[in-house]
Amino acid sequence: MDFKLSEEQQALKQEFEDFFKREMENAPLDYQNRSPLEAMYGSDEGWEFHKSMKKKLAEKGWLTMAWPKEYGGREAPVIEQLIFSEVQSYYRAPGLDGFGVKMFAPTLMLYATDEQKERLLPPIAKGEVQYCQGWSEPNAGSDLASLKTVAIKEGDHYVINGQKVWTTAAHRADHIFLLARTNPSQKRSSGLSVFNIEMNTPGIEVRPIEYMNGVHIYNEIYFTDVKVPVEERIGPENEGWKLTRATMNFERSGVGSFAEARRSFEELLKYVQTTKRDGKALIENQIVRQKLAKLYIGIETGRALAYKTAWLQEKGSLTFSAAAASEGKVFGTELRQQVANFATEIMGLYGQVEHSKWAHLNGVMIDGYQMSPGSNIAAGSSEIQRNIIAWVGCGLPRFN
Amino acid sequence: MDFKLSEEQQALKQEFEDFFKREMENAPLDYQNRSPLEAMYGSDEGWEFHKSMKKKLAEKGWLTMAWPKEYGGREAPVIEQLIFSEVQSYYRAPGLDGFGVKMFAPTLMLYATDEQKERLLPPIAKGEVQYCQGWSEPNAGSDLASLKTVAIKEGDHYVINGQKVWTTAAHRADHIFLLARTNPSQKRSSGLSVFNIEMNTPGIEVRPIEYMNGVHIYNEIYFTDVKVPVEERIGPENEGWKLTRATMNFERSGVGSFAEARRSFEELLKYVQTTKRDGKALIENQIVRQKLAKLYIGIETGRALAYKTAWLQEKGSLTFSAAAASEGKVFGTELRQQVANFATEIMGLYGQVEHSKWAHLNGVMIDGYQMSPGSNIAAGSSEIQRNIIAWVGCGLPRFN
Amino acid sequence: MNLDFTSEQDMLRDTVSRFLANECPYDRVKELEETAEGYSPELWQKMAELGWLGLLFPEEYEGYEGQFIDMIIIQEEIGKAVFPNPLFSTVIQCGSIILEGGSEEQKKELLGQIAEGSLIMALAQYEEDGSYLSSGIKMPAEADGDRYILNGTKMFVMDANISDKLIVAANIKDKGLSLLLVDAKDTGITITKIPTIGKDNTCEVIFKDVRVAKENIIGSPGNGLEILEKINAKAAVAKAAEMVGSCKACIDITIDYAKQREQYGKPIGGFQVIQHYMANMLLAYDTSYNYLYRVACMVDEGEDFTAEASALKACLNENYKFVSERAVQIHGGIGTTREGDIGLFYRKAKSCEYICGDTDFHYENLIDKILSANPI
Amino acid sequence: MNLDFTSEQDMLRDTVSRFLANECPYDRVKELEETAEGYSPELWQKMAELGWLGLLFPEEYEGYEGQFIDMIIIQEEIGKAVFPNPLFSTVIQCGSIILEGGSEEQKKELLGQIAEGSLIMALAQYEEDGSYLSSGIKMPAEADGDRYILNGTKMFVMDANISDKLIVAANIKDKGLSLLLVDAKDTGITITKIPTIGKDNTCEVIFKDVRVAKENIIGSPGNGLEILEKINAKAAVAKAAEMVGSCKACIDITIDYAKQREQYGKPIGGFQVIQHYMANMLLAYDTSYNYLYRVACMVDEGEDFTAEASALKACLNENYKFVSERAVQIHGGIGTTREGDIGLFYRKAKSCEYICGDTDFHYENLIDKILSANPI
Repeated sequence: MDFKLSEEQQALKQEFEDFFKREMENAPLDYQNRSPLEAMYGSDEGWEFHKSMKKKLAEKGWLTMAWPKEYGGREAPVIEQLIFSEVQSYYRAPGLDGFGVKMFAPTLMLYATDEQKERLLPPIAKGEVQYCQGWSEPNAGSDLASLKTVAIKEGDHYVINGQKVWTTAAHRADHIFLLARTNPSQKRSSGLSVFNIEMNTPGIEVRPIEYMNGVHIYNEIYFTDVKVPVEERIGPENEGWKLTRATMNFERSGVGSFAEARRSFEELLKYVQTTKRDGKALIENQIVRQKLAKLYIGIETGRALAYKTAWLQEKGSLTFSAAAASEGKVFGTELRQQVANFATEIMGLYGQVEHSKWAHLNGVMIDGYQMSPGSNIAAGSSEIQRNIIAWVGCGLPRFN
Repeated sequence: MDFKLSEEQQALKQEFEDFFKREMENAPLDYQNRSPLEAMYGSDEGWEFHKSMKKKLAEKGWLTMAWPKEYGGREAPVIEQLIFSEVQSYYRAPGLDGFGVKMFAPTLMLYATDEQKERLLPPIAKGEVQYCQGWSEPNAGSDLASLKTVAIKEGDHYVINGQKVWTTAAHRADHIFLLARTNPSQKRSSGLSVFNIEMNTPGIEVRPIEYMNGVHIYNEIYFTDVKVPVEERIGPENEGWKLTRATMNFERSGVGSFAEARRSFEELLKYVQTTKRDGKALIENQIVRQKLAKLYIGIETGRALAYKTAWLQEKGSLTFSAAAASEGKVFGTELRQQVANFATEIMGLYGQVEHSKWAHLNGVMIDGYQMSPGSNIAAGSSEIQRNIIAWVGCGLPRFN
Repeated sequence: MNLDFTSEQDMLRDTVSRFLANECPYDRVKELEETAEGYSPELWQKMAELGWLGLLFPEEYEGYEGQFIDMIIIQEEIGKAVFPNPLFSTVIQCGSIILEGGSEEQKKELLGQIAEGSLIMALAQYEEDGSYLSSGIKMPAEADGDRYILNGTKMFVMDANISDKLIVAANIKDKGLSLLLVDAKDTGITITKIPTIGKDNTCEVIFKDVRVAKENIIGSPGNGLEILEKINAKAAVAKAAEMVGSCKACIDITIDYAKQREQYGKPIGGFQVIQHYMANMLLAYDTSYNYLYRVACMVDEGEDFTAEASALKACLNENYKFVSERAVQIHGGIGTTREGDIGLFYRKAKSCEYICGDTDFHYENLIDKILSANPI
Repeated sequence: MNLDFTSEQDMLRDTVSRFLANECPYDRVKELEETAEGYSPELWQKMAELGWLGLLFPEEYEGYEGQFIDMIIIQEEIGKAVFPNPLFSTVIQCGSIILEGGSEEQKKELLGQIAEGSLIMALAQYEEDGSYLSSGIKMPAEADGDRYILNGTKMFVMDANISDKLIVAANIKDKGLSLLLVDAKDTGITITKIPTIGKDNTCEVIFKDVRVAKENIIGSPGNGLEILEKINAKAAVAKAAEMVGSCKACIDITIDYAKQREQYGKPIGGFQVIQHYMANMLLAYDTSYNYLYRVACMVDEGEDFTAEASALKACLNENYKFVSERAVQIHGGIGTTREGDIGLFYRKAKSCEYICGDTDFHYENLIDKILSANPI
């Protein structure tokens, strides 16, 4: 057993490091005082930067490194993807449309017609389009299968009516991949289908949801008699649920959380070394020291788990990695919450200050304090993740 | 609003203080290095002291202060009972057989025949007998209503077969009040009856359960063809479940936990003021200081809740006090667990030492460390208490 | 012992509660947050008319000689409504300082104006290094004839932007810490709002050659330390009351939501994990609430409550954050939005943490007080 | 990168696991706890025969030149079995010290005896004030001709009661901290077991005019500090491995129990609150386990692992307590008894916390190491 990167991996890591370090020097300010998610989708400047980065990543072949060779990828091993994620997250760098590259593309590869693949995959690979994911609804959050948006076939098209919510980046996206009920007489996971829809189709209305800190990431989408050609249905009619399970060997270790937390830890460390209160450097305060120690331990143990998850995933051990992906998610988001909590406590009165000339560390910690509840809820709440860990990881019986 | 004791209450409190302080000076060593529960039932010396204290409390009328006047009590207000509990717990003093005085006696007063009352209540009031409570069974813990011990009527007696478990003090008790199934064809809370049984009745076998620290508090009880005269059945046949709900206006604020914790806090405070490590008094360590601050806050806020609970109970506000009793229980036992955790951490290497010449604070903290899981489980686990708080206190729907 | 409120107190709570529910529902709170003033002058006038601003003052200064506990009731209700208003700065901090240490003239002149709602005040104590300690107050008040001259920066001054007068803590050579009454509109003063998570009136106040007449010292030179420590402890209790009220609102709102929101065919409040979250929230609240009134009674009864004030504020710092964070988690997505009301509490919990001392400050202070009460 | 074990390592784990399952089930552990020796000489011999005691030593000293990671695997399995034995004291602490700093003669003489199971040793470092710091070692070794004389008390010496030899940390004037080899049966030495929650061989060792020949210094006078710090870090990793194994056993035992124990007509493992407890326990374990091997690899690869050793031990101190405490809670009554196996882990978790440094010690040490690696 050893944790050493091979020479090739080391070189690759260095290439990622050099690239992101250099590129992020020109990033708009938003990338220093907010999370990448907010910076990418929340401001026009950040969005433009994301788009330009997307092109650059596409040119390097990094967007699609994990894709199968037949679709222009290079089937990069999970560990290489892990290294990429780790470096990108550490630099808080944008440029990856995960909805297109990691979520919709695998669905297309598995279920789309040749025509659809030829039409839809290249723009994703080239970083030319932005996708959003039309799943959650007002009454279908954790319980996705209870969704109500309908797509009724009428001749050569479907007519879509309903509402989606919590749609990240819908206001920036060119396309949405939508899950809707094509057979309203069927319940829950039966009778659903997946569609690829251009966001400028008539009848689609996007309304912003303002996050608690005022940033615009999430949206509601209203569909009113939206006509979608039959050719935009992906996979068989009424079999959409299984498409939501489509996945590829993308790393899903959650390593990004730990890399982001490590970056914050390093900033916080420098801060407590250089900031004095009551005549003493903050690092001399034993409470501060213990908080840092706890964060360090969380970061390093989480990272060790992420590496193991990627390793086993590479080797095809899917049972472990299914529970481990949930573990990485919940441990990672709660760790980032702890970083934000501890940092804003350590900063004392300055802990509350948002980005401004008075802010310490650009206000990124109080931004994290506001973003962290969202992270504990989005993409499967911590409650759902713990249920999965208990069911899959511990083999306990499902209730209900 | 004011928290001041009246002059009478103040005098009463002083009387309790003087009594317990004086009496506890002669208490066996066990009362200094173990919890009162262990000292009372776990050693012969402790048991004898408990019995002698019981007599003294009876003589003072304090055993039955809350009883109705018709049964020789003086219907002491809940606040006076609270003061008594607080002082007694602070001094870790024995002398109260709660099973007899607080649990079985009210059942008798409500449901027993005159003959039974005359026969059974006076010995309890005089502190002459010890009771134990025969409820839990191996497969009926949190789910008491699933109990299986049967009492089958045969002429002028019942024949009892079955097993009870976790019976505190069964090896010391003269009597047990038993819940058994008199109608085996009925399920759960139907078909149960309550019996008063002498522990020396043939067919009763008490087997000790050794607690993790080796102390003998709990027991298993096996009933094999135990004959009990019909006159020992309390209340109507098959209506026993409602007898388990019998209660009186005893204070149930859990104030004892907070008083015990306060005593431990004071000992710990003195300890950290007078103990040096690495040339510094422990109290100079900021981590130690924060732990003490957290304990103080837990103790004082818990105590404030207990006082309010008693106040509202006195005024007949039973809905609040039902949830509040659960709150006091779970908060109190988890606080004592925190005291034990923090204390044994603060003591460093000495934290692990049990009572001996090397032990600090007589080893009472590591004893508490071992007793606290038991407290979180016995008399309604913390999980059950939180369910009740959610159902009664928050009005959330019961699951199942 | 009597743990019931008087019927007047019940009525007061009722009045405040109804007033705020009618006049400042959560949507209005969010609107006010976005304004430069951060409060409603109109509602401030109404509060004056209702007698709340003069509640604590003696009759001779246009007050009602209310108990401290009455103000605690108001603060609790304000906390339930997360109602933005300068009562805390003006009445609880500055009014109390004047009442405690001011000259007869100062009391006469200022308390009446506060009571009638025509004077808003702010307390400028903290400085740029963010210390909560009185030793952290470095700003000098330099004697210059019959005046003092103030130069320097005060930070985190709540409501300075809407104040008519400031009370400034500064050091007079050979005398020590002193409290000076300063006209907020002085040309040497620059006031700027600092953007915070609480979206409140936290301000930076820069003093440049600000001249203060010697008679504008509160009480006498050098008595600032004693007054500040006493009033800061009292203010901590009042701020804790607001936080207790906020916890209660979080719980009530979340119970309603958990009963009504369904997933997997049942209310989410029927899931055991949510139930245990809520049980822990209620526990945090019930312990806090009852301790609050224990401490408030000590204030009214004239006991030394400085240890308890620190215990209470530290407790609420942690409990309000805990309760509001869990409330957001139970709400899910809507909890994280500006539209959802619960996010208000999550943000305010964080800003309340810093007002009148953060948790570490109060832990340390509490232990100091315990140690001096329990010498070896 | 290769995160798989070698097939030899898999085999080793398998052997240890089966050996302990057969030879020392939990009932036997409880019996051993009650004996004065606290271990089984017979099993110790078998461990020697299986080659575990010499595993880490070079071939020339009767060893197998195993990797540190092999010992970690053994420790992990020992942790699963909570198997009481002096491998930690004799091999991991004392054997490593001799290997690290001993003279050729000492290595030749002692390592072979350790490997063959005929020599049990204990490390006497801590003293009466319970300090973990090397500065807390006050005992002098007074030079007296060609000998040193030891007087004083060593505390919390694990396995002293069954040891043939002790390694004693003491100060030689003008030289500093030194490690001395002492015959445990010396008439000037009094060894007494201290009753602890772990029911282990924690001992007090009193030295009265104990004479030690100068050649019985490990290495040379004054090199004790360097050796101790290095070996203590390594021992902390090995102790953490034991604790990781214990966490795993707690989880496995508790999952089995939660699936089988029914209340209200369903397995208690079907209740969401129990499921979330278990999810948190598994999280604590999986993060700890994977970090353990990350750190163990650093040891084998010769990297500086002192910061990581502290991070790991602090982590396991907390996680083992957390996991075992929740395991008892899920078990209910039976979990609190001597009969139930899970109580063993609850008690051992507490004693493991103190061995090789408690949490606060390691937090402080970790931060010191981080700071020296990251100067401003």
